Amino acid sequence: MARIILTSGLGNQYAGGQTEFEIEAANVRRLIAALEERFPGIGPELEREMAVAIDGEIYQDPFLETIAPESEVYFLPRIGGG
Amino acid sequence: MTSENGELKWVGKSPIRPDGADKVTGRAKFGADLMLPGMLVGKVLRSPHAHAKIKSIDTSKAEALPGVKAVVTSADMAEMQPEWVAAGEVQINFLDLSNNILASGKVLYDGHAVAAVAATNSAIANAALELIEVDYEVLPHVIDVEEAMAPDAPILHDDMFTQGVTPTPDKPSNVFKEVDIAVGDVEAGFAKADLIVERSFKTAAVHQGYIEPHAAVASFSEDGQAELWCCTQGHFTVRAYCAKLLGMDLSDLRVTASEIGGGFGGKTTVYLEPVALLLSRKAGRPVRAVMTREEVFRASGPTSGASTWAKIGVTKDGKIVAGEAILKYQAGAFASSPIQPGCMCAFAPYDVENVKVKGYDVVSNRPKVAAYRAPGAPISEHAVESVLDEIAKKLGIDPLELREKNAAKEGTNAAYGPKFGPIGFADTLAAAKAHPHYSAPLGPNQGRGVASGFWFNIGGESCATLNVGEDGTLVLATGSPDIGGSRASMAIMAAETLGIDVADVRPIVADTASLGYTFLTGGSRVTFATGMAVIEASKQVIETLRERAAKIWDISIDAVIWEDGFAKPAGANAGEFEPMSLGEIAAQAGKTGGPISANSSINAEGAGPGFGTHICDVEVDLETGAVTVLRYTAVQDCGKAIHKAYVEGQIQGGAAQGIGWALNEEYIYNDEGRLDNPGFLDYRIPVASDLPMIDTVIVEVANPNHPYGVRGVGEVPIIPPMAAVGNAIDSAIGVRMTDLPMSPPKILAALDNGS
Amino acid sequence: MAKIHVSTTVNGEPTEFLCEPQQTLLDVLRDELRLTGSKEGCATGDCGACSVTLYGRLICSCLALGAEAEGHEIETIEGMADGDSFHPLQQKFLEHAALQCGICTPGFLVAAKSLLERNSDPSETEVRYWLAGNLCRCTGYDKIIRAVLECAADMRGA
Amino acid sequence: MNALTYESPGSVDEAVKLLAAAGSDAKILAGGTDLLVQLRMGMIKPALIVDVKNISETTVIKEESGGYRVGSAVSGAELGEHDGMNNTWPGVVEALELIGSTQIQGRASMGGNLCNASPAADAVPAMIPADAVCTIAGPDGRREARVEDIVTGPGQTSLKAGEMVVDFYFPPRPARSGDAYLRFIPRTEMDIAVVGAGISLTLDEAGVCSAARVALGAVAATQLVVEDGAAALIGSTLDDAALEKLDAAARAACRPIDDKRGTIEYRTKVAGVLARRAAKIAQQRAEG
Repeated sequence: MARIILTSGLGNQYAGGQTEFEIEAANVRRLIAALEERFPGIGPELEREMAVAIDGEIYQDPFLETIAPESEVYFLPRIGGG
Repeated sequence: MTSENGELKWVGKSPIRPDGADKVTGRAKFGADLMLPGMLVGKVLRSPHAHAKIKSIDTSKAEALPGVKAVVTSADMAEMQPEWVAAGEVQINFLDLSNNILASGKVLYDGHAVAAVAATNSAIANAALELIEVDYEVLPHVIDVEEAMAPDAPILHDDMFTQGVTPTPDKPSNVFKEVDIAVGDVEAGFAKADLIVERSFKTAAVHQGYIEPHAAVASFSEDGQAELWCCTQGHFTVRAYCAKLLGMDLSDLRVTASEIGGGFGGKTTVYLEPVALLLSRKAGRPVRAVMTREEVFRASGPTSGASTWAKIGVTKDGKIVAGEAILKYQAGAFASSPIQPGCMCAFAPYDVENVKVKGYDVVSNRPKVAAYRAPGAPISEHAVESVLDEIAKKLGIDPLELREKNAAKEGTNAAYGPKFGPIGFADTLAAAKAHPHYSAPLGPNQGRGVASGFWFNIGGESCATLNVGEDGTLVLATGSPDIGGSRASMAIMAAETLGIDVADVRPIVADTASLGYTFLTGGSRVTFATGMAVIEASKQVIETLRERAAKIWDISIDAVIWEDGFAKPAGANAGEFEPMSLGEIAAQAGKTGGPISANSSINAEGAGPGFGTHICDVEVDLETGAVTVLRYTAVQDCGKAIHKAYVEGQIQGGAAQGIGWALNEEYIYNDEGRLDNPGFLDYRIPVASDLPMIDTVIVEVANPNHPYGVRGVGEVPIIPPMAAVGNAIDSAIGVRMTDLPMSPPKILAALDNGS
Repeated sequence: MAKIHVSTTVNGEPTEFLCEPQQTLLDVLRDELRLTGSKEGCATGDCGACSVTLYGRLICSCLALGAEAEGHEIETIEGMADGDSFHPLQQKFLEHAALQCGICTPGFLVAAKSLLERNSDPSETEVRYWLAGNLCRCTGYDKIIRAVLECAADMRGA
Repeated sequence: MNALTYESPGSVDEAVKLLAAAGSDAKILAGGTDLLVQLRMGMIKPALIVDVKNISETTVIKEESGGYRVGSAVSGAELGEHDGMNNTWPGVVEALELIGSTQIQGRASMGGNLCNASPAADAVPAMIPADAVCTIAGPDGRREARVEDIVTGPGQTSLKAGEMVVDFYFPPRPARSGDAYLRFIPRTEMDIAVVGAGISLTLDEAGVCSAARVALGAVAATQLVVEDGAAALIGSTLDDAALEKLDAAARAACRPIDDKRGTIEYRTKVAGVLARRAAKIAQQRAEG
């Protein structure tokens, strides 16, 4: 089971304040689907606004990135720059 | 990829830029330099009010003026729905974007565009603007971020209900959203602290200050296809936004990026581009629209001004046990400021177990903010770096040592969550400490300050096409507008990869019809991401060259290696044939399968975070409050400098902008909510005589995700200066300045108050 | 609006143009003579991107009227290179990477040339003050100042 | 659209005729560094622009009775290259040279600086202590006036319709005299004065100040002549006590406004500081 960490804002809004979960998902697409199932409404927001960091590596347009069973996955706001 | 002995031939050198000759002779064509036959002059009517209802707009008199060919208002734009798209950290809502291009219903800031005209010359266009009658009902306005958050503040948007709070409020507010970042337990952390320092700060809204005003030339044809030339950091972004706002297909709009006279984030969105298109469509003639400097200041994005507060707890040996911050950022008249990265970056350089950051994204009657170098980060890191300086003083610890004790390293969980990979923060601290500047003596009323900075850097989508000419020279096309010499870096990476002379690679910026989608030039991504596309295309060309050589020699491709710009027979065939140069193979391309070219389309992930540490010496005139920056040194981990001189230049330029932010730059509004200093006379960016030489030290801790180790460069150097200058002033006069800019009147007042 | 007929010399070439009374020299250079190397950064004399010399004096062409050029000589960035060879300052700017975006570069070059014609051995401070009316937002001025100082040294040695 | 006319007369008489005929619709173009900005911003909409740079009287510097007569349209750059004026009235030269960039220096003139009548004009508070007198030509002939009597308020002068300033006369500098001008700006260049202070003084053989004139800029609607400041210096060797009195007198004279360039408090305080510092420089120059 991968360790999933949401921002506290998302946790408050969708997950009753909880921000950490153990979820099994092979890739980011499936992970978002699993989260949407648990917390309806969170999926589109994750897709629209969030990057993910899988084991420290940030992906700005995550979709098919694989998630290992022991991975640590953070959802983060997307970053741009000047 | 490298030559036999592993040495790099071009990477890290500073060859003369391929576009240089045109830039030093005046030949280079910037946004306002293009002229087309029959071209009209486009000009924009702007609101004189900070906040007003538009009761009516009557354009009939303007339309009747001889020489006027088109007048447009928001009614000419496609109808938009509130649709959010990710656009870096400052999100774009198409409805807001549309309303910012040409106001609909209300004007929300001084300078807000209301209507536009196209006429045969600029005098007629100006006269036409004066004939447009707009009936305004002036509304109360609010400029300051804290005042905008007050319960009785004038509300800009009746449909804005603060996001990020549960339950969603039922009363509209100027707070677009609240953001929270929390790691560990700050209360428990502070309980363990031997020393806690907290302080509030204010930073001014500052403009990117590029010297070239926005400019666009649009030409619509009768069949609905259009061409657009403009100075932009991202012509694919311009295409996307304009097509949406005009209801066009992407393929019907061809956007060419002209040379661009600076951007720094400010040219990542659209202002004039859709207006020029609308006018051209209506007039049936090409239209050129160019902003005046006043318009640039009044109506194009500055970055947020903010109110910030930081609180840090440390043990007596200097270990940070908790960090907390509250950040209130101006978004301008429409939602979305860089509050998210502001929150994420605040404590990012440090290994802190307990962090809590609260952010507010607040609208007020100011122009909508746009990205500016490391958006959001300089503001929040200024607060933290200033408080750290106070802590160092109170503990009697050297400020660089305090940072070393707490510096994030590979494997540290960043204050915004995930673990860092290989990073070079500690290396920048060590290099700063070892620099002769850090131990040089100081005179009376002089002081020295240090500060550090962090930025994520990004990758993203990029394309590159490499076409090999039959004479062996190459044209390298990318979709990344070149603001600071990136064509030189692209040519270097292609030449290095191919093992050929950099002068044989001619890099160009291709238009949107000639290359695949490429995300904009920003976020310090081009040398990293577009560079990866270039390297990828170069490798593909090498594969083709090996294949062609194999055909010519009639041996297997596996028996051909590519080395130092030559195909060489290898293995069993080694020495059997004379090595063939790229040119020799290219000359026979027609016979061996046709032209040699490659196209690479990637989404580059794995950008390497950047860190910098700056040292600043100042002298303060105790009688006038004037601050002179005596000496400045900027140390930065760049991963790998591809074009060394332009890397240094990026660092020097960023530092200079940060010094301007620290000392003199600010948006000044009068009581009516009008911008009082919309020009370079009173919006005071540093001039040559204000600055010393800016010494740079490039640290290279390779980013393992890039073939040459590149991290981004351009964002980080604007982050440390505000705190470095403030810390130096405190060191000189024993006064902590909390209100930016630290202009002479404020310093003199602070000296007099002894605060 | 009667146009004014002006006879002048631009970069050594006798040149005539028609302009409106309120048209600035910058507008004339760019729009009438199509010499777009001089840039408009502010139109108020605060940025120096439109620097040219008129009767041998360094000026902002946005703060002169086209009509004032009558009978005088104008030098612009387009006249700086000598045929197919760069002026030493142009060469030095390229070698020193003394430009990033390049919008301010023509103004800096014209201004620096004017300085070196008057003072062949300027100090760093003199260069910085002479060029204080030329704004650059990209470079922090460091490489520009170095390029000018080194060019002056080379030209003295030559 | 207004029909603007540009004229470039070759003599003062011609210029005066043109100005008189056009009345308040005419503007004089010397360096143009203020005029063209105002024109561009739409702050003024004149019908006639009279360029006075093709008139020899307004564009030359000549020695006269030991002093210098400087044409009203002489640029800062030209004045700065004039050895005689540099040696005699260095404070005046440095004041004009402080206006704007090198590019502005190529054009900006004392006549323009005076007649634009900005409270923050740099040249004016240096010309006043130098006892400069200007020649004014108008429909009724020529007259002379002291520089300090020209500016009557922001953007307003005592010049009558059709009048123009032809030149300025700077008298010979008395023995053991010196002048200086200092201003404060937030940057090192390219700003409008937040405060300006001009001082001219004469020392006797013992080094005691025997005469002094003190003027301030940017601290009131017009440039101020600070009589008390001069009195504080006269009879002293510019010791600390005298300088403190000068500082106090300068502060007391200030009637500034709060604006984007400075606060009342700041301007007042710095006026005293600059007066003191300018006095010291003038003293050094007087001592030779």
